[in-house]
Amino acid sequence: MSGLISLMIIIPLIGAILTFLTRTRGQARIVAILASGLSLVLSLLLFMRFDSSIPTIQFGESYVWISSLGINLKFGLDGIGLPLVLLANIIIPLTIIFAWGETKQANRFYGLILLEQVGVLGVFTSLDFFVFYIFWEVVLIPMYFLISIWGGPRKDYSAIKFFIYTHVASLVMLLAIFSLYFNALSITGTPNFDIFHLLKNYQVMDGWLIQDIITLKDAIFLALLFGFIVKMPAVPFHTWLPDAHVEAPTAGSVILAALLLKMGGYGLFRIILPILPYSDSHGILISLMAIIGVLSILYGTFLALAQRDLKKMVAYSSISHMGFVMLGAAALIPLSVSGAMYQQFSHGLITGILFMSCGVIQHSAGTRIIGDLGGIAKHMPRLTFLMLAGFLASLGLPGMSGFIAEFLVLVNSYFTLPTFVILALFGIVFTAGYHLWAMQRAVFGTYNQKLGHIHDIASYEMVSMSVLVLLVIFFGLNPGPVLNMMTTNAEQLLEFVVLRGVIT
Amino acid sequence: MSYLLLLPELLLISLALVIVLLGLMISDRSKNLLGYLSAGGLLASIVFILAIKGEGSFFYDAFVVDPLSQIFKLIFAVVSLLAVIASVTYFKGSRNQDEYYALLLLATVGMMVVASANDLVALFVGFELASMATYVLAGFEKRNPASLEAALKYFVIGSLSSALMLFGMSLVYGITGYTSIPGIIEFFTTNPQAATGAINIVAMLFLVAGFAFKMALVPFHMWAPDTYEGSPTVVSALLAAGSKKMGFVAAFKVLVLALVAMRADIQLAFAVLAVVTMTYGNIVAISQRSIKRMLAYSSIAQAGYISLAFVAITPEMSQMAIGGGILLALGHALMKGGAFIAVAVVGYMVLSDNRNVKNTDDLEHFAGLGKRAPITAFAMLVFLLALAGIPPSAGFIGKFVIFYSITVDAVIQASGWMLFIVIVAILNSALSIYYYARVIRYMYVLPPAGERIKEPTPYVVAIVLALIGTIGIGVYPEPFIQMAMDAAKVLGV
Amino acid sequence: MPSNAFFDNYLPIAILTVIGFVFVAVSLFMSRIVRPSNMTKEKLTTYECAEVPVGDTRIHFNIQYYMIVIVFLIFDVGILFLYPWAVQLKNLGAPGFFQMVIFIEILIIGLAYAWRKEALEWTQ
Amino acid sequence: MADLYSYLLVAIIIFTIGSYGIITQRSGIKILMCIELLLNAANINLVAFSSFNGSATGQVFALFSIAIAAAEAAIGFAILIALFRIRDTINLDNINILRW
Amino acid sequence: MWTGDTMTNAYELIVNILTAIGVYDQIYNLFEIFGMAYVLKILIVSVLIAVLFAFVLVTVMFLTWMERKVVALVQVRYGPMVTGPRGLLQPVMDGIKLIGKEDIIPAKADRWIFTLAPFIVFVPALLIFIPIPFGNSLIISDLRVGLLYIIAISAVSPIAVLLAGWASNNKYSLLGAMRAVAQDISYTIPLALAAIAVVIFTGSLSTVDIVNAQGDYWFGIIPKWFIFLQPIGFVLFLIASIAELGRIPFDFQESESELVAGFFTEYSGMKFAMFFLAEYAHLFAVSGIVVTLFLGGWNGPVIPFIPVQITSLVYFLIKTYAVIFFTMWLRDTVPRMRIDQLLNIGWKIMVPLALLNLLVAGFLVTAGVI
Repeated sequence: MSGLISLMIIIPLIGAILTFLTRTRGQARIVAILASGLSLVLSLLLFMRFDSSIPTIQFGESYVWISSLGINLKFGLDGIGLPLVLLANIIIPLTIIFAWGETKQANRFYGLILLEQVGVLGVFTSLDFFVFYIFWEVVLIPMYFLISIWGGPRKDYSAIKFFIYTHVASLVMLLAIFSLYFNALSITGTPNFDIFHLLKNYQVMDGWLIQDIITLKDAIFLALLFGFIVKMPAVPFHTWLPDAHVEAPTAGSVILAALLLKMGGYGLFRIILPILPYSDSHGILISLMAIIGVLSILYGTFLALAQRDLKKMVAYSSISHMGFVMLGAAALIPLSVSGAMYQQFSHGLITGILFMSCGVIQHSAGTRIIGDLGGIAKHMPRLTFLMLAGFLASLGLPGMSGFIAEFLVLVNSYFTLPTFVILALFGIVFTAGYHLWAMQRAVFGTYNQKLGHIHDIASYEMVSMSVLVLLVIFFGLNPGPVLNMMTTNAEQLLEFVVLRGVIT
Repeated sequence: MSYLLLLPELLLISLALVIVLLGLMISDRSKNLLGYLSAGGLLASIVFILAIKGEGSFFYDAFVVDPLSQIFKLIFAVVSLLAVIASVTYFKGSRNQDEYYALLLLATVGMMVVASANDLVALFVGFELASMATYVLAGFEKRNPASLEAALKYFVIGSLSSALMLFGMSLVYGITGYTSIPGIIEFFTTNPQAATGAINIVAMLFLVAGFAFKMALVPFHMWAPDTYEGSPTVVSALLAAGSKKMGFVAAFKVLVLALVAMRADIQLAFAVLAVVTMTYGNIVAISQRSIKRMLAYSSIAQAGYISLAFVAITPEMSQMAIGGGILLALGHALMKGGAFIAVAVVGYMVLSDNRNVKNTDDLEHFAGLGKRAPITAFAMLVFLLALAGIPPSAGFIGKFVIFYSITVDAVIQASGWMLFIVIVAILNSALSIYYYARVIRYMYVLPPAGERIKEPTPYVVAIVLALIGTIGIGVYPEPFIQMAMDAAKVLGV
Repeated sequence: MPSNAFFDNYLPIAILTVIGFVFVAVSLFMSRIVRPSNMTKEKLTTYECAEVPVGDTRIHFNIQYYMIVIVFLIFDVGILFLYPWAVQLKNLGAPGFFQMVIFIEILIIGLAYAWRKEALEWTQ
Repeated sequence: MADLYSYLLVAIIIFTIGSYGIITQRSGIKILMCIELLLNAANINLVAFSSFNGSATGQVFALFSIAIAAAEAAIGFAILIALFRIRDTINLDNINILRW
Repeated sequence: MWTGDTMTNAYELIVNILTAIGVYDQIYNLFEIFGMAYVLKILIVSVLIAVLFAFVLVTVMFLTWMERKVVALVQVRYGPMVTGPRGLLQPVMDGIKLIGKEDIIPAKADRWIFTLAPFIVFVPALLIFIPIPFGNSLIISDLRVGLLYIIAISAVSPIAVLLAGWASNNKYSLLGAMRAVAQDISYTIPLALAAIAVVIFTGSLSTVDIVNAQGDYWFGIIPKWFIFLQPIGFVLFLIASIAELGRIPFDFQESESELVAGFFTEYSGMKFAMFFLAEYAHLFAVSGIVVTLFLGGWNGPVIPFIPVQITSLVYFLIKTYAVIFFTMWLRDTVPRMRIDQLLNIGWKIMVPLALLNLLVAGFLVTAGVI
């Protein structure tokens, strides 16, 4: 059944254009929800038809685009991409529902969200490096607008910082793509931008980038890795994230955290892992990745602990959670890798709840500073419930999806990276700490009278948050459908690891 | 060898003369017609360029028609078409429209002659025809001191550059005894020892200086910001988008082709020029409040990117690099042309608010443009993003190919300085987003300063054409890449 | 001393130039010896129709002078191209003639333009 | 007496004078004259080379460049006149409203 | 004995004559011994030039006398009669007077340029004579670009006029100079265009070739002068020449009644004399050129037993003086025009006419009619 994927991408695109053209808020949001909902339906269709027992690309589509450069519009899904596509298609409609009440330039707002969906879906489905790169870049523009138009007080600064920071990373990645492409071209003689084709030819690459300092392979690897970890983001390239999150509107934060960060992780699995064993100094590179992963976990945790702003805290918690993805990937054990993939999926859902909570609190109470809040549970019981669920999921309560992911990562990574795992465990403890402490200070306790009378969560907000909570619980109890396909692919990814003797 | 191939140029020349004559006869009020007439002529010549296939050489081989010339002719004709369409509104009611359009067409023809020149004489004549017409165009608002000042600066530096170029050409002629480019090549291939003389370096320096003035490479750029800012906006569009490319095609022809024997020297010289140019352009652009000036500096930066093509003329990547240069030139013509026309719309809008505003292109007038002039604002958004190299746009494709070739060159040669250039180019590319985004912020984030206006139809047509081109090349670049590569093949380094 | 026709032909010019300058110089010098020199302030003032000179001499000129100069420049250079053509016309045949017809027609259009734009009018 | 280098020397001297003038002079007219000097230096080169190479191309080139120089001068004058009319100066130091 | 062959120029003529006499080889050997053969050449050329120079000076003097006589003739009076037979020595007296005159340089004048101007006006006036064929073989130097040379050299005089006018620091001088220049350059165009029409027929810029081309006869009677082929060209050239000279009816550079004396108002003494000399030298040269281009030059019926050099010189002088007489006659009978009329005629009638004439001539030659 080919054509489904491109249809799934085109529908939000058309929806976005239509949304831009609508005149009233009502029309805009209806068109937006319809488009994104249709896309969700298609992805569910894909999900159901997906055969999770085989690791190969399914639903492949290919259209000639720029034949002289060997660029094709090539789409396809496997166990790495499909869960994220699903995630994207879940998050976007829920975000739209959450932002049902948006009044400021509503048509543009919804349109940009749909464009974001187009970009993200494109990244997760395209199998041509050029196309991948284009979608990768396209994602930036709507997000720039989301932040700079609907953002907070320092929106200009953070929007441009976000844009430039990630753009530089993309360009560095582009250089690596150039080298991969040229390498494949000089070996096979035919131009082709197919991701797998390029990655396969990476294996037979040779030469120095700078004589006796860094080989070409390592340089390419590092350039690609740089492109992805900035997006993820991993310490020390994370500084754009807190700014962007804090200033972005809630919907923007949700999309940013739940989807944009996942693009980095996706790149890790799609591109970094297949070439990792073939790089010239894979030992060092693996350690590097593991260090980055653990550093992100710990650094994110400690900074989260120190934050006074609830949203900033959530943002730093994202960094720490994405550290698990890195760690799991670096461990190179099938189950740790699939755990990392699952962490991506699960974190997408959970972080949605967290940012939505922050948004609701900001909206109702007028502040997100933890010290200024307090005791809002009395006035906002429904929010409190949903928020608590989200926080518990985030700190890894068993029964929630986050637990499964982190558990898989930690347990399996221990085989290859024991030291790092032990360090990461500290992070886990503190994660629980800051989540609960923040909850306790902000939501429970005595009511801060300065806040005045505050309303509870609105119905549309509640709908989207509840759905997310339900999904978190569902995937916590029943990870099978998603996890299976991930494991299939992870196993296939790691077949060669032993062959190459990367890990013993 | 069909003389039909000369049709585009002949058509435009005769049209220019006809417009001069018509302008003498018809009343001032009906002179608006001349704009439509020249637009029609340019459209026809575009059709001819695309439709009449074939190659040929004319006038004792001084003038060749080949893929290289055709793609640049296309660029020039398209840019002029945009400028003409926009001018219909910009110069509406002006008494001197006949001269304006005639000069504009002559400038186009001059650029086309440069594109087709196969002989230094023809090259020089075409160069000067275009230059002189644009000197006058730049100072066309003769009651406006800024316009005249722009013209004067442009004239002084432009004619200085012509003089340098002529001197360089005279030296080349002295060394080789030929003025025809194939003759020069033949001389250098049959006398390799002649290629090493110090006089060659001098000759080349003069030529590079001459061309670099037109291309606005640092340090030969001084005229560009002043001229672009002071000139009538539609003329700035022509200058930035058209006549700058003329410098590039001349440089492609002469430097790459004729002085092939001294390639290594060119490479390093252009590497330095390119890096300095793009960095300077981008950094200075940040501090500009006049949009025209900002676009001028951005144009300087873009010239830096394009001249990376000269850096990558190694045997492996030359075709790719030059193809990329041509592609970026094509893209830049559309984006920059469109952007300047968008600025013209803003100028129109500002003046219709208040007739006495002096700096109609100030950044503050862009506030809330998304509300006031949605089509213009959206187009400007696309142009700016394209200039920044965001896909899918013409700017991206061009940059993609150029960066590709230079990266690969750096990799193949494992050459440190080339790698450095790549990194500088990337940082520049990111830096440029900063000032483009500022305009975007003004247009879409800040509140509007006035009511929504009705954008004049000719402007909209021009902008939409440029928009379609910019996005079209980005979305379906295949034929353009083919054209550019065919063109680069002509140079056959 | 290169002995070719070129230098033979232009030698007289050089000699005549020298002689001409010498002649003028000598005659000026001669007169200096002979003539009286009795300068007064009045003699040294410029003549202005029997009036005391008024104002500055370096006045602004009518723009028409410049117009004429510019038009002249263009035509003069146009003529530059006509001379080689005229010499070779018999060898060039019909194509040469018609190419130059185009050239001359452009000149005529230019003249018509200047005429119509009143660049040739002395009084405006 | 008159070998190629003499001509080239003259050309270079003229060229140097022209360049010097362009750098030091501030009057528009003088700069215009200096530019003409540069062009004429190139013309001398062309004609000298033409004579010594035994090909007429250089002379033809010089002819074209003379014509172009004339047109350029005409345009330069026109711009200067127009500027003088509204600014009352052609001193390049005073013509500076376009600045960043 | 020398037989009267045609030589390329006067130098060859002299050499030929000397050879015929039988002294040249001895003289040449004499110089050869000292290795200075070229000095001989320079010597001979210098002698020739001296002859030319003397001829020009005498002619100029004669012309000033003639001018007065012609004016007198027209006005039915005698003119100068006192000095010499029929006042023939009047120019000499003039010269003596001018030498003795005070040479005033106005206080505010630019002294250097003021002094330079007479040089620059006088020398080119002499230089024009170089390629003028006074007769068969009687030419100083037959330049291949003779006609172009003449036009180029005569274009120097406006510069001198401008220098003179500007340096004087007198409003009338400056105005006169500006007018003179405007007029000069305006009429250079039709002048040069009319000359081109002749070149089309001859295919050569050499004055000797041009004269030779007019040597034949139609039907054995009508001389093949270009005046018959180019009547319009002739008229244009003549009018333009007179305008270039600044003679009445085109004497705006002086216009005594308006601008006192034009650009040389402030000049006196020998400097004034130089302008004066240059003007008349120019008059003669221009007339000679008119004769060369349109009136068959030195061509005329061959008279047996007299060397062709002598007859041709006579023919040339006769024709030239006829033209000069015509200009003087014109001066006395036609009123001065207004300057706008002058420019109108120049640009709006003569230039288009000259261009058309050129096209017609080109067409005739291309079509092979002539």
